[in-house]
Amino acid sequence: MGKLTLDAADVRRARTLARQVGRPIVKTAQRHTTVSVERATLRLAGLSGADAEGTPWVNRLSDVVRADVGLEHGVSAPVWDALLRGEAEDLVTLAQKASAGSVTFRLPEGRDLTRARTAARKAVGKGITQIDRRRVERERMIAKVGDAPRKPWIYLIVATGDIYEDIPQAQAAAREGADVIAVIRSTGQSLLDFVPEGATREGFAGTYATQENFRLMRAALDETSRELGRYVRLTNYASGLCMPEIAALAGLERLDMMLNDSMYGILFRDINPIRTFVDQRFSRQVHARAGIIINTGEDNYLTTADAVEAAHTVTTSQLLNEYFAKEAGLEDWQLGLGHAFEIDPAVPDSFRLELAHALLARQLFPKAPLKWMPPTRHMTGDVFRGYLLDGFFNLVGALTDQGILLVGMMTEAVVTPWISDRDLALQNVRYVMDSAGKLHEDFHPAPGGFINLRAREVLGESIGLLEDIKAHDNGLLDAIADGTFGLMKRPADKGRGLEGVARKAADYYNPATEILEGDPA
Amino acid sequence: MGKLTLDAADVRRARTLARQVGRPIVKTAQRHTTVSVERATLRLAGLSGADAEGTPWVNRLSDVVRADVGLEHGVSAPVWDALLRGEAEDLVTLAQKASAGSVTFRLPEGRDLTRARTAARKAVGKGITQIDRRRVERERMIAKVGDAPRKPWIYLIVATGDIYEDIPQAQAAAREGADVIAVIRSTGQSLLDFVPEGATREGFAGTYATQENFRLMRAALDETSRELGRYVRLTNYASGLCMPEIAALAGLERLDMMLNDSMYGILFRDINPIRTFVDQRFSRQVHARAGIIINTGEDNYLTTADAVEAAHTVTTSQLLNEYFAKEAGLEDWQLGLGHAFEIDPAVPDSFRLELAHALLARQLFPKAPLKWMPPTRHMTGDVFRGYLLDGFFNLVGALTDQGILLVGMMTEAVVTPWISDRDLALQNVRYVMDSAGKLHEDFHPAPGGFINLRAREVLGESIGLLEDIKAHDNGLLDAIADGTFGLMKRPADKGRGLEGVARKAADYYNPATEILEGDPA
Amino acid sequence: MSIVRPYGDTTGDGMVQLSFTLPIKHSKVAEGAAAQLANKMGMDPALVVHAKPMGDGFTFFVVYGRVNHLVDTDQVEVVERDYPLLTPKEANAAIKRSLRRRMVVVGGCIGTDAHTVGIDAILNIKGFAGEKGLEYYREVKVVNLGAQVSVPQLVDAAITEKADAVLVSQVVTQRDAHLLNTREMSAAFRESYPAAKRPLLVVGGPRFDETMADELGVDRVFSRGTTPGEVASYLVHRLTTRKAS
Amino acid sequence: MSIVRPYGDTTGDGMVQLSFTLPIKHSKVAEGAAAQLANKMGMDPALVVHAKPMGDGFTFFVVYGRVNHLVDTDQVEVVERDYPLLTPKEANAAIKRSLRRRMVVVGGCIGTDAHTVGIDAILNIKGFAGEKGLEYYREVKVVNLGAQVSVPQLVDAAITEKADAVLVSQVVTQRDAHLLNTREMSAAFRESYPAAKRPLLVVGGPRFDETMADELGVDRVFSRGTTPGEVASYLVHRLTTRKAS
Ligand code: B12
Ligand code: B12
Ligand SMILES: Cc1ncc(COP(=O)(O)O)c(C=O)c1O
Ligand SMILES: Cc1ncc(COP(=O)(O)O)c(C=O)c1O
Repeated sequence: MGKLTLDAADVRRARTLARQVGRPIVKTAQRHTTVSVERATLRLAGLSGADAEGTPWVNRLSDVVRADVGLEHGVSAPVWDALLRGEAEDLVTLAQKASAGSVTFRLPEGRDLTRARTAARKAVGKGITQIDRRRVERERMIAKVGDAPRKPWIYLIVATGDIYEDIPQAQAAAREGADVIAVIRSTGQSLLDFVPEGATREGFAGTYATQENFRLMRAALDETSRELGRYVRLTNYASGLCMPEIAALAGLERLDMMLNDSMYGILFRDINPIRTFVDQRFSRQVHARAGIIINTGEDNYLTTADAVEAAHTVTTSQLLNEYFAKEAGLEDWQLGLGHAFEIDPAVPDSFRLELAHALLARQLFPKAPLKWMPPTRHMTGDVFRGYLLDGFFNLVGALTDQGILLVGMMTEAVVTPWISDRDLALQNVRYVMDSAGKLHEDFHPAPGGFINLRAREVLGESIGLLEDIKAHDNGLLDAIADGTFGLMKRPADKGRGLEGVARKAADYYNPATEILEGDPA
Repeated sequence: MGKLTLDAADVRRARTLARQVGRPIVKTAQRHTTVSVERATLRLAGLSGADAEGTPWVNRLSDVVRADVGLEHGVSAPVWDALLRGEAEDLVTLAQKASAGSVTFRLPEGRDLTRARTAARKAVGKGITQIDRRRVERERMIAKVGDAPRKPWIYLIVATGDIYEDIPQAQAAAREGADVIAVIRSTGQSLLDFVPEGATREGFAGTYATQENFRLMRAALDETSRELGRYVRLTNYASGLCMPEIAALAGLERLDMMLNDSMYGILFRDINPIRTFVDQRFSRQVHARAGIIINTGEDNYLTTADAVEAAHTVTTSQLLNEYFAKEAGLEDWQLGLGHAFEIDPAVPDSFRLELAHALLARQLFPKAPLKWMPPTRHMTGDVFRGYLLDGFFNLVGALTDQGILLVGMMTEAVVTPWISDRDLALQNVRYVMDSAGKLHEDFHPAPGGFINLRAREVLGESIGLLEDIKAHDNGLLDAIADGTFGLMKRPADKGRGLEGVARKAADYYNPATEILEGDPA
Repeated sequence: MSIVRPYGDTTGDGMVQLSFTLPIKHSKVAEGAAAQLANKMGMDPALVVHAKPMGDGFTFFVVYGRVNHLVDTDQVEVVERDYPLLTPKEANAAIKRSLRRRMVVVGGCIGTDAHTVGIDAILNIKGFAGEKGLEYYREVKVVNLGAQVSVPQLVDAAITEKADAVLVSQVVTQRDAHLLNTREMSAAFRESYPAAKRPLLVVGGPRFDETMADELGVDRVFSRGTTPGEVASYLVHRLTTRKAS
Repeated sequence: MSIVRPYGDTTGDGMVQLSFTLPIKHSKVAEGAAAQLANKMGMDPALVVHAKPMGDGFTFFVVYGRVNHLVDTDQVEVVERDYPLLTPKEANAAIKRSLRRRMVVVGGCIGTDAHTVGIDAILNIKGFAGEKGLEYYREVKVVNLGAQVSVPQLVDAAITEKADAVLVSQVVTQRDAHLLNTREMSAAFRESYPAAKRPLLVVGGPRFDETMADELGVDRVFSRGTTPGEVASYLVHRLTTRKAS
C-alpha cells in the first residue's frame, strides 16, 4: 500500500475541509423534505402501481395530500390518519379514492396523530424489513454460490432500451466474465418526476428504471449466478428527480450497487441544489441499510472539463461524496468513488498522469472500492485506436488496485455497445489482467519523480478549491451558484424540482427517516 | 542502467563459453571459401549484369573458372591473369567470352601470379573504396539532414512484391514516422544461388533483393529523407545462399542495416553449415567496413519453439552472434541482436515474462541496439486483439530501451501489411511512446522478484546449453547436427549449397578478404 | 480520377475488412454463412479469418477480402459549402450592414438529449478547434437554452427572443431519436410561424447526414467536426441575402 | 432458423463494421465516396465514423451501418465431414484390416513456401491441439520432406516411397501463390501417374477454401484449425473404402 509519498497533514487538512464544507449542507438537508422522499416513504410502506395514464399511485396520493395539507409535515401522518379514519382499507384504494377526489386529508393531532404515526411506522417498517431480508438474501447467496473471483470487479453495461433484449445480453455478458451488470437508463428519465411502471421496451439509449425491470433483471442474473457459481451484481441509477424512490426500489429488489452522486443532478441535470442534497441524503440512508455500494459520478466532470486542468475537482468531489456518504451511514466498503481515464491521449506523458491521478484516489481512500471509468471523450470512430486506449486504461486499473472497473468499449464514439463490443472488451480486460495484472509489484514511482509530484500537485489544488468554497458566504451552495464546478452556475433557488422541496414544519414526521437514523442495521 | 541483478560471474562465464564454442567455427570458416564469396569478390571488382536468361555474369564467370581450375585457389588470380593475358578488355567481356567457351583459365604462377594478384587487388580495392565512400556519404547525409529523432528507431516493412509499389509505400511509411524501412524479400530468394538482376515486379510476399532495387529504393528514401529532415534507413537481407554478394551490394548501394544471422540459413533454410559460416564471416566483414548495422534472427526460433521453454536458445544465439560479429570486425553499435515478443498471451504473467526476457537482452548487451520483434505467432484473425497485443509489445520496448522496434501489424495472421495497417501500427507506437515512454523511470523489478528470478533462470539455462554444446566432440557443428537448436538436425556434410564450398588451397587468394582483414576502416 | 477501388497494398486490389456478429452458434455452417454475407456484399474472395463463439447463440466474425464494386467519385453527393467563409469581423460587418441590428440565435439540445458539448462548441465563446463560438461575435445575440429543452419551450423562446435562427443539437441517435426529434421540431415551427417569418432552422450532431435537410424540414444540417466559423458564415450568408432579396 | 441477419444489439438490426482505404485525398467527397462504397455493399444507412488521411493520396475509413442482405443458412455450402472420426487405435486397426501393410504418407511445403509449422502439426508426433500427429500412428509411415520442396522432387518421392497419399501445405497466399502451386502440383501428379494409381492428393493451409478441391484437382482441402485426427480419419476412410470397392 501507499506507492505515493503524500504529506499526512495535507490529507488530514483535505478531509477536515470537506467536513467543514459539507456540514452546513447536511443541516440544510435535515431541515427539508421533498416529494420524492415522501413518495419513497409510501413505496416502503408497500404502495406501488400506477393509474391508467401510467402515473404512479405514490404520485397521485402525495399530490393530493400536499394539496390538502402541504408537504411540510410529511405525508405519513395525514395518510395513515385517513386509513385509520377508514377512508380506505389499504394504500392503493386510498390513492385511487384520493385521485378521484373522494378523500380529504387533514393533519391529525393528539391521540390521532400518535396512532397515525405508529401505523405509518409499522407499515414503513415492513418495507425496511423487506430491505433487510434482501440484504441477508444477498449475503447468503454470495456465501452459497460464491463471489466475484478477483478484483477489480468487471463492470459491463447493457443499454438496448428494451428489458427483454437487455436480459439475454446481460446474461451473455455475465457468462463471459462480467461481475457487475449495469442497465443504463433511457435518456430523460432523470428529469421525470415519477418512476415509470412495469416492464418496458421503449427506452432511448437505455432502459427505464422501473421496479418490474429491476425484478426481471435481478431474477435473470440470479439464475445466471447459480449457473456460473458466482454472484453477479446488478446496478442502476439512484439519480435524478426520483433518487430516493429508486433507492427504495433498489433495496426492495436487491440491486447491489447504485450510481448516486451528491452533486451530479445539480451540475449536469440542472436539478435544484436543495432538492438534490435532500434526496441524496435520504437515498444514501436507504443504500446504507440495503448494503448497496454507491458509485459516485466524478467521471462526468471530465467529459466536459479538461482532465488535467480539472483533476482536482475530481478529488474535491470524492472528498465531499465521502463525507456525505459516511454522514448518511454508508461504510467504506460501500464507497465506489468515481474517477476516469479521460486525459487527451495526445498530452505527453498522459499515461503517467493517469497513473498519478488514479494512485492519488487509491491512497486517499484506501478502503473504498474505487470505480475506474474508461476513456469516452477522446474515443473516436477509430475503433482500433479505441481498443488500444481501453487496454491502457485497463493497465492503469491493474497497476492502481481499482475495485470496480467499468469496461471500455471500442465503439464508445459510435453506438451504444454491441454484443461483440462487450465480448472484445472483456477479452481486452482479461489479457491485461492475466498478462500484466501483477506488474504493480514492479511499479514504484520515485519519491520525487513525475508521478509523485503530479499527485501532490492535484491534492494541493483540491485543498485550495475546498478553501475557496469554504470562503464563500454561504459555503458550498454559493460556490455551486457561482460556477465553481464545471463552470456551471446553479443557484440554490433555481433548477428543476424546486417546487418539490418543502421546509419541514416542527411536526414533520417521516417513519422511514426515523427508522433509518434511529436503528442502524 | 541495469534494472536486473545479474551475477557478473555468470555473465562472464556465458561470454567465455560463447568464445570457446565459436572459435573452432571461425577457424573452419577461415579454411574454406564458397562460390558466393568468390562472386562477391567479382562484384566488388565491378562485375555486374546478367545474360539473356538472367544468369548474372558473376555466376557465369566463376562457374567457368571453377570448371577450369577449381575454386580452392579463389577466382581472383585466374580471372585477372586472363585479363592480363588480354583475353578481354574488361570483366563483363571476359565473362561473356568465358560463357561462350572462348576463354580458358589457368592458375598463374610466379610473376604472372603476382601481377594477377596486384591487378585483382586494385580492382577489388575500387569496390571497397566505393563502399567507404558510401559510408562517408551516409555519415555526411545524417549530419546534414539529421538523424532519427529518438530511440527506438521505428522499423517498418514493405512487402508488395513490386518495387514500384514498394517505393511509394516506403515513402508514405517514412513520412508517417518510420525511421527504418525494410523491403521484405520474395519467398524463395534465399535458396537461389544467384542474385537476380534489375528492377523487379513479380515477387511473392516480398520483392527480390537486386542491386537495382536497392538503388531505386535508396534514392527514393534519400529524397524522402531530405524532405523530412531526417535520414531514413534502408534494410534488406544478407541471408541465404548469396549472403556475401548481397552484403557487397548493400555496401555499394548504401543500405544501412542488413538481416544477417550466423545460423538462420542452417536451421531454417537447410543450408549447409560450413557454407553458412564461411559466407557469414565474409558478409560481416563487408558490413563492418560499410558501417552497416546487422540484425540477427533470434526471433525466428520463437516462431517454431515455445517462447518460454526456448527463451534461453535466444540468449545463446545472441551470445554466439555477438562473438562471430566482433570477430568479423563489427562494433557494438552495429549489433542489432534480435529477440521477440512471442510468448503465448494465454500464459499467466506473459507480459512480465516478456519484460524479463527483454531486460536480460538489454543488460547482457548494454551497448547493442537490440532489435525488438513484435508478436507474430499468436496473432490471429482477430485484428482488434492483435492491435492490443502490439500495444503491449510496444510498451515492453519502451520499458526496456530497445534500439530498433519492428512495428507489429494487426493483420499479421492475415495478409502482408496493407497501407492502413502500417498507419494504424505507427499510431499505436506513437501513443505508447508519447504516453508511457518514460514509464521506465517508475519501473523497478524487485531484486528477488518474479522478473529477476526469470531473467537469472534464462541466463542459467543458456550457460547450460553452451556447456552442452562445448561438450560435443565437434562442438557447435555436432550440436547443430544432432538437433540442439529448434530440434532441427543439420549435419555439417548435408544441406543446400554444400557443392559451393571449397577447402582453400595453400595458394588461395582473395583480395577482398585481404583488404577487409588487413586494413580496418 | 473518378473511378477508384479500395486499396490494400496494390492499386486496384479492392481489399476491405469487415466484422459482424451472426445470431447463430459457431459451426462450419456459421462460417459459411459469414462468407455468404460477405459475398452478398460484393466480396469475392471473402476470407473468414476469425470466428469467435460468444455465448451459445452468437458468433463474431472478421472477414477480409476483395470487393468488386467500383466507386465513382463523380457520383458522390455532398453538401459543399455554398457560402463564403467569413472572419468574425467580416461577419459582424455584414450583419450590421444588412440587418441593422444584432442577429438573434436561439440554441439548445432538444428532447431528452443532454449532450451539450457539441452545441456549446458552436455557441460558447470558448468555441472549438481554435475558433471562437458565436457568443464572441459582437453582432450576434446568443440564447443558449442548454440541455433537454422541449420543443414547445424552444418555440416559445424563439418567438420571445425574435430569433433569426434556431440551432438544435442532437447527439443520441439510438432508434433514430435524432431524426424523430428534428422532424417534431421542424413541424412545430411550421405550425407556429407563417412560412415567411420562420427563423432559419439548423440542426447538428455527429451522426447526421448532411444531405437530409429537406427530408427533415430544416434549412441546414451540420455534422461531425463542424466549426463555429462555418456556422456563423452560413447564418450570415442566408440571413443577409434573404434580407437583400 | 435459416434466415438470419447480423446482430449489433437488437435482433434483426443488421449492423456491421467495415474498414478500408481509398486511394484519394481526404475531403468531403472522399467521405461521400466511402459512404457510396458502403451503400453499394448493401449498407444503408452507412455512417462514416472515421476518416484518416494517410500521406497525400490515401484515406482510411471506418464505417458502421445496417446491411440489408439476408443470410440464408440453408444455402451455405460447406465441406462437412463425410467420414467417421477415428481414434489412432481405430485408424491403425482399419489400415491393418484393409491395406494389410502400413499406409505411406508423403508430405511437405511446395514451391518457395517455408512455413512448415502447419504440415508439422499434422505429421509430427507432437501434433496439434492435443492430438498426436500421423507419425504417432503405428500403421502410418510418414515421409516429411519439409520446406520448399519442388514439385518434381515431390512426385519423385511419392513414386519412390509408393505413397498412398500426398499431403501438401501452402501458407503464403499473396498473389494466389497457394492456388498456382497446388494446380501445378496436381497437374504433375496427373501426368506422372495413371489415374487409378495416383495417390490421394490433400492440400492444407490457413487460407484455403475447402470447397475448391475439384477446381484445384485434388481430393481434399483442409483449412484453418485442422487437427491430425481429422486428416488421419479422412485418409483411412478414403484409402480403405477405395481398396474395399
Ligand atoms: C461527453 C459525453 C456525455 C456527457 C455529456 C456532457 C455534456 N454536458 O454534454 C455525459 C456523461 C453527461 C453523457 C451522458 C450520456 N451519454 Co454520452 N457521450 C459523451 C461522449 C463521450 C462525447 C460527446 C461529446 O462531447 N463530443 C464532443 C463534441 C464537441 O462533439 P459533437 O457533439 O459531435 O459536436 C460537434 C458536431 O457534431 C457539431 N454539432 C453538434 N451539435 C450541433 C448543433 C449545431 C446547431 C451545429 C451547427 C453543429 C453541431 O459541432 C460540434 C463541433 O464540431 C460520447 C462518446 C464520444 N466519444 O463521442 C458519448 C455518447 C454521445 N453518449 C451516449 C449516451 C447513450 C449517453 C447516455 C444517454 C447514456 C445513458 N443512458 O445514461 C447519457 C445520458 C445523456 C442524455 N440524457 O443525453 C452515446 C450515444 C449513442 C448513440 N449514438 O445514440 C455516446 C455515443 C456513447 C456511446 N457509445 O454509448 N455523455
Ligand atoms: C511462423 C511464421 C513464419 C516462420 C515459419 C517457420 C516455419 N518453420 O514454419 C518464419 C519466421 C520462417 C516465416 C517466414 C516468412 N513468412 Co511467415 N509467418 C509465420 C506465422 C507467424 C505463423 C504461421 C504458423 O506457424 N501458424 C501455425 C500453424 C499451426 O497454422 P497453419 O499453418 O494454418 O496450419 C494449420 C492449418 O492451416 C492446417 N494445415 C496447414 N498446412 C496443412 C497441410 C495439410 C496437408 C493439411 C491437411 C492441413 C494443413 O493444419 C494446421 C493445424 O491446424 C504467420 C502469421 C500468423 N500468425 O499466422 C506468418 C505468415 C504466414 N508469414 C508470411 C510471410 C509473408 C512470410 C515470409 C514470406 C516473409 C518474407 N518475405 O520474408 C517469410 C518467408 C517464408 C517463406 N519462404 O515461406 C505471411 C503470409 C502472407 C500471405 N497470406 O501470403 C504471414 C501470414 C505473415 C504476414 N501477415 O505477413 N514465417
Ligand atoms: C451519478 C449519475 N447519475 C446519472 C447518470 C446518468 O445520466 P441520467 O441523469 O441521464 O440518467 C450518470 C451518468 O453516468 C451518473 O454518473
Ligand atoms: C536472418 C534472416 N534471414 C532471412 C530471413 C527471411 O527469410 P528468407 O530466408 O526466406 O529470405 C529472416 C526472416 O525473418 C531472417 O531473420
